[in-house]
Amino acid sequence: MQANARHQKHALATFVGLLPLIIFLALLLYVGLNAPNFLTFMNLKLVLAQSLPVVLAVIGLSAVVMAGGDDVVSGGIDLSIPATAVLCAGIVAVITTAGLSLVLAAGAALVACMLVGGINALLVTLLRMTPLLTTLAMFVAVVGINNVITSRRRLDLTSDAIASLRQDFAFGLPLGIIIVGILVLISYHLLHRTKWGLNLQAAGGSRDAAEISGIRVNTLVAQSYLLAAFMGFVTGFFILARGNGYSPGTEDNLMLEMVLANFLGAAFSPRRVVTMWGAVLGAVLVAAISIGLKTIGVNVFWTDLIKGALIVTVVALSAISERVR
Amino acid sequence: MKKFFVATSVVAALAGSTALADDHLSLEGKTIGVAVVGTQHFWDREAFNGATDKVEELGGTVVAVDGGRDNQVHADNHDILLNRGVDAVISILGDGSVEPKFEALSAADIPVFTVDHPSPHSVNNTTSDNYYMGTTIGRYMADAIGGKGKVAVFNAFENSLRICGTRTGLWKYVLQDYPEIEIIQPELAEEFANAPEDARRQTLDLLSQYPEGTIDAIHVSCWDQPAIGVVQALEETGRTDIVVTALDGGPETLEIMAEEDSPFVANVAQQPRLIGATAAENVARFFDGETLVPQTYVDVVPVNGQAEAMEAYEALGYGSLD
Amino acid sequence: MEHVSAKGNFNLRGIVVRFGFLIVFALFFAFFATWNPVFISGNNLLNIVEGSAILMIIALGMTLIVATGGIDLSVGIALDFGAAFAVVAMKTYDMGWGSAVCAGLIGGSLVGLFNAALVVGLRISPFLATLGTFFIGSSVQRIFTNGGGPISHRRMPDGFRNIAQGDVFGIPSEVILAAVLVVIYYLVLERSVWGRRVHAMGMQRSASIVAGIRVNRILIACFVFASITCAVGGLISAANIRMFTPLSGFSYLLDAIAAVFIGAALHPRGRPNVLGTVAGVLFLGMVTNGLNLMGLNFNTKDALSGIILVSALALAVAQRNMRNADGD
Amino acid sequence: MTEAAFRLRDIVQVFPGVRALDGANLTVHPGEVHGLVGENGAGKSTIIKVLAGVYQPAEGHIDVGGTAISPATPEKIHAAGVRFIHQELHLVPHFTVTESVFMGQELAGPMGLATTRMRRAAEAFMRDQLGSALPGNRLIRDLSPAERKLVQVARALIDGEARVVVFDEPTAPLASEEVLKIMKAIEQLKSRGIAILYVSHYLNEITELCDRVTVFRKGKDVAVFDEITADTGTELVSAMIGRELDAFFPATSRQAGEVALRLQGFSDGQTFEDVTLDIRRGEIFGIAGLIGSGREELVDALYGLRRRASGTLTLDGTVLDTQSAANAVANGMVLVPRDRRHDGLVLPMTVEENATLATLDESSSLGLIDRKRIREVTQKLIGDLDIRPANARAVTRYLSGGNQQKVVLARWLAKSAKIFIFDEPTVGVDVGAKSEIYQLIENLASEGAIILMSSSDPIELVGTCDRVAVMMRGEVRTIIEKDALNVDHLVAMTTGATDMPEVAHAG
Repeated sequence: MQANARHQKHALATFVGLLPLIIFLALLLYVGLNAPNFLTFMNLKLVLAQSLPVVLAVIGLSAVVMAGGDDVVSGGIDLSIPATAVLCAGIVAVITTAGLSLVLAAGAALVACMLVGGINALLVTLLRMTPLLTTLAMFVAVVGINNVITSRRRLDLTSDAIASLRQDFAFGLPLGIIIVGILVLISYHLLHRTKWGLNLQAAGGSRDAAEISGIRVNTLVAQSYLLAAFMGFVTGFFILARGNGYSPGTEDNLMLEMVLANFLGAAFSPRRVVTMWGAVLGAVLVAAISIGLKTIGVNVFWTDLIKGALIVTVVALSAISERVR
Repeated sequence: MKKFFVATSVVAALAGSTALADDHLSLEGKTIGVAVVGTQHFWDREAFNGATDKVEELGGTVVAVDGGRDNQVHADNHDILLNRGVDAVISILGDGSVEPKFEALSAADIPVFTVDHPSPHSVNNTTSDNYYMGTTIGRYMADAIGGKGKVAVFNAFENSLRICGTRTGLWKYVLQDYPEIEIIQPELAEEFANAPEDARRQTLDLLSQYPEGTIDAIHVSCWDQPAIGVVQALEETGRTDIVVTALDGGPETLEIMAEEDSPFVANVAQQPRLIGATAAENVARFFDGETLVPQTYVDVVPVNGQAEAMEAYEALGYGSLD
Repeated sequence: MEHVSAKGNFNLRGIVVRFGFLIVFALFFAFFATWNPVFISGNNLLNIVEGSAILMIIALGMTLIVATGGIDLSVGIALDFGAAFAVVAMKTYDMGWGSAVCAGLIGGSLVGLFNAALVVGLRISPFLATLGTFFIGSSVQRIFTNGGGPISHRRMPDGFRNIAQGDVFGIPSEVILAAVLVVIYYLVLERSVWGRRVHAMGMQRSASIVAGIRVNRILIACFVFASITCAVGGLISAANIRMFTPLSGFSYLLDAIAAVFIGAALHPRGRPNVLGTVAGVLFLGMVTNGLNLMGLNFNTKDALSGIILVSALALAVAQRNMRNADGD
Repeated sequence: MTEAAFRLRDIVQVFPGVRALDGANLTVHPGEVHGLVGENGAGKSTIIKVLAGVYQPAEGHIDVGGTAISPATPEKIHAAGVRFIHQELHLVPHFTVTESVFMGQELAGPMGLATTRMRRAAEAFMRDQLGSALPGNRLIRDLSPAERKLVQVARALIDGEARVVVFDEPTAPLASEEVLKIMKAIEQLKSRGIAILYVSHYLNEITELCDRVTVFRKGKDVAVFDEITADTGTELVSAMIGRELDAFFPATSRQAGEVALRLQGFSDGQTFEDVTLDIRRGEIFGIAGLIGSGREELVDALYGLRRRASGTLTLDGTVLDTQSAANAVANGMVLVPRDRRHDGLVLPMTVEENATLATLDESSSLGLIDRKRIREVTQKLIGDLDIRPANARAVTRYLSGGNQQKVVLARWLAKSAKIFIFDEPTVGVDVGAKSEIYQLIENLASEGAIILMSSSDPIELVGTCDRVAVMMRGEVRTIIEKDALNVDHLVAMTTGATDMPEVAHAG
């Protein structure tokens, strides 16, 4: 009898737990029925295309959060990913604009980005600095350095290879979406289906438990920052492709969207923890909703309000389902 | 004074002509996408409101998207308009990011009308005469400091925004005629967020470095929100040896210029609302079968000194100052 | 544990451990002063302090929230609301400056109440709750100002202008306001019964509950108190430039967080604390001003200030680690 | 016996200023359960860490299975088949049973993790080796403490390589019937020839479970008992504290007064129902009950930590508001919680800050803390309770369990409360401090306080209480009066069995 009651409670918790997703989907459905051309393949493509930079960034971010724990203030977080991304975009744009080869540009950007990741990793693991603070400061520093490199210029894209990320490639999908799709699958496998990924999650879930189990927590945490920096590097190319070149000032928005997607993703996951797939889903759904709102012609001044209300609702429901459990 | 009458009559004439044009122009049954890069800035917002109001006035439906001051988001928004299926797009500001989007829109036979953003893919670009603005403010400033002295300039967007490049470049071009005017290096940075307060702090730091008599003018080269902070810093420190010049002529800055003994001596006011409205009318003209010139210039109103500021404030419909 | 650290004689490590951050502070100070003697002019030092006043106030509010174990991403919104309510009260409703100040403070407190409702009522984590408040608050400002236009009020009453522009014996009123708030915050957070409870709650909530502390009440009070403090910053900002600029508060957020955490790193036990925050704010203010006076290109300046921020933080934390290792 | 499973000889471990181990020996044979007892600070945890390879001792020899290991690193020790079950339930709350069992030793297949294989193996191990049928996909946070402990055990043993298993206080967070599960699991391991080192403060468990016992005192092994019977308990205690144990529990001539505190119809609608109790002034009133009996929940509800559905609480006839912990404290009721590190102390705070947390108002003027007065109050409390180190500014995180508990007590003594609730007051507390804490409780009762003691330790209840209410399945089954109070009877009543096998007595 007691088991039965426990079971019922469990079912209720599961239902409340699904509410965030249900609300999102209901909102999408509403938008879909009211916005012309919303429920079309073209629009799906559009949603995916527009969410690419956030999806990439959030893969890195979710890895860091999984390795460091999801307490925002004391756990793992990497706010410097957007800065790394624009750093890559800036370096590649400057070098290719100067007429040098894309390979050289990519190489230089990769070195720079991994250097950022390496510094993050060092400060967090060796000096035991709070990740929030470390990466926030790194964000400021890297954006500053990037502004020196680019002189805050708008730089038009000169590389066809990067532009081809936008072009349709196969199945009517652009190359970029396909590449990111593959990257998502690989990272899903890496983060959720390998020993390394499970150990990463263990490190963030309980540092003590992980250490006792012989898991090298510091190494994993450091690796997560390097992974994040690498994802920032990849994001850089997609920023270039998306904007047809380098435009100064894209980092702030990317940071907000990335953090939003990441923690919304936690509300979607049944265990209520940050997961890579949840974060990616969060990124895509947020893109879908904001495109939907724009398509039905919601007053532009209201969109942030709707977004804010959505976060609050979803996160509150997630908290409530935790309590029901 | 005389020049100002010319300017106001231009405004009046333009207003008159649009009134006339309204008779046969219509966007009935048309859905017009309006994409704006951001709405925090007076100019952007006025142009946006001018365009949307005019589209609705002409019977059209507006689908509006806002880039939140992020050029990439702004560019992406054009995709949404494309997918939504609008009949025409008015795109306000933006940088090179939007070009491929314009191309895609054109390929889908959706005409693009730009505001303050010249593009090979747009049917028409409605804009202020930025060349005229740059040269005029250069002359006014040079006059105000007697053709010689040191000038500090707020300039962060020269490289990133075409219109800012035009305005700043021509201001510098004019100053070449005044060999005794020296531009203080390094140049200062404008910021979009919290612009007046940020400029105020930077000016205070600048003033402690350049004591009385060693600096003659501060110019804000692309717009005028930072100038509010500059004037504030001058008032706080009691410095009366410095004049301020800027561009755009929004109501707040005109109000400051209109004050007694204001250090803010020259500006060139634009008519962003009229620019937006004109762009919308151009859309209607296009559907009416008219052939449009690539660039429609909407007149600017040079404002030199306190008296002209007061008149401009009223003429541009911002109310009255007494 | 005296037997550990008592090596007796002069050693570098010991000096770094005790004075590391102060030494860096002093080195920077000397460097800026050498580069440009204007830096140490009384006028310029006053500039630094005055220029840091608003950040100081925001950072105080942030210190309080961080002490409760949370973080507040909506400090900027509270600042904006403070400025907006005050300016609108004077401009649209023709209120006197005293009433306008009250209106501003009430405006700011709305933000805190909303945060408190989310954090205490709905039990959302402070980070996400205040992120939500940030989005909603931004949107509200844009709706209210029809897109984000500033509300200018050039002819505001002198009384209100004096909040920022007045002075007492030559000390600008905004500096005095900030100093008064520093003293109040110090007494409240570091010396009062209430502050001790805030710290306890921030460090271990469940133990604080068992100890009979009314944590929800304290949390609500903290959010409201912090947002009212930020609204004071808004009043100063509005009085300074005689207008309300929507969304202007956001620019203080990152610096405020940095200042609080520099301050926490300076504390022997890593607690967020008022004096540490003051040191952090002054350090940031000094660096900004010093770099401005060095005559660098603005892009270089931004990059350098970022690098200095990272290094300073790393140093402060390293200092704390070494101190802890020594079992102080 | 053949070759020893492991042997530590003449180990010396020096920390700055302290010789934590001073020539200590410890030998454990295959197939035996070997007890290790000693007061806190006797060197038990240090020698375990030496065995684990965490500390490198200054002198001494370590050999495992007859092979000398030098230097001993955690990797080598692990490779030699030594496993540790740590006291804390170090598990990731949102991991599944399978993930936790295989944490750090995941099985990989050609396509990443061998999820199914791991799940089957984990479930089989839990069922066959530990006697607990847990679904592999259940989340850790949904398990009971004993189930979590078993998961921890499974993690240590799943690779089948274990030769030696060290259990460090495995039953500390568990209720007594849950303890049986762990003991059963240990018996199974022993039958497979695995050597087990069992470290515990619970002497009844030691005497019941262990074949041999080593006693540590002051960094040395002072005695090894080769024959263990239920009566060995007293000798163990004497060896531990180095003197005869004449009065482990305080003697008393105290007479309870009138009924003062009355619980009527308490129920939370879920875990306990219609609890009615009358408690006298100057009485130590015990509450016994297994996990799930509603005992812990009753305590929480009484103190306002848990919502109650119905019930009234009256003190001397007037209603006492304890709907929130803050109200309870304000009305003179205080709680010494079972989870001291989590609920009792603000660990990063100092002794002074913790001890005065509830009485700040009394040492302040105009809301500001009077630091001098606070210091005086703290120094007095430190002296009265003999808190060590006697440093008001010591951070409580680094104190021993007993001293931590004394700090919690100090806070409430300073508050001069009328009603004290002790929930598992001596969990994780060493024998010496235990006795002191009992004496403190006794003193409070003599001074006329009302005392409720909720405990899963029957010996403790019998040793200290005047009356004990036994809870079972959410109800008070019986109240045992002083003259009928003995361990056998209490255990029988608590577990609901009248034919309970005899449980060892300690002291």
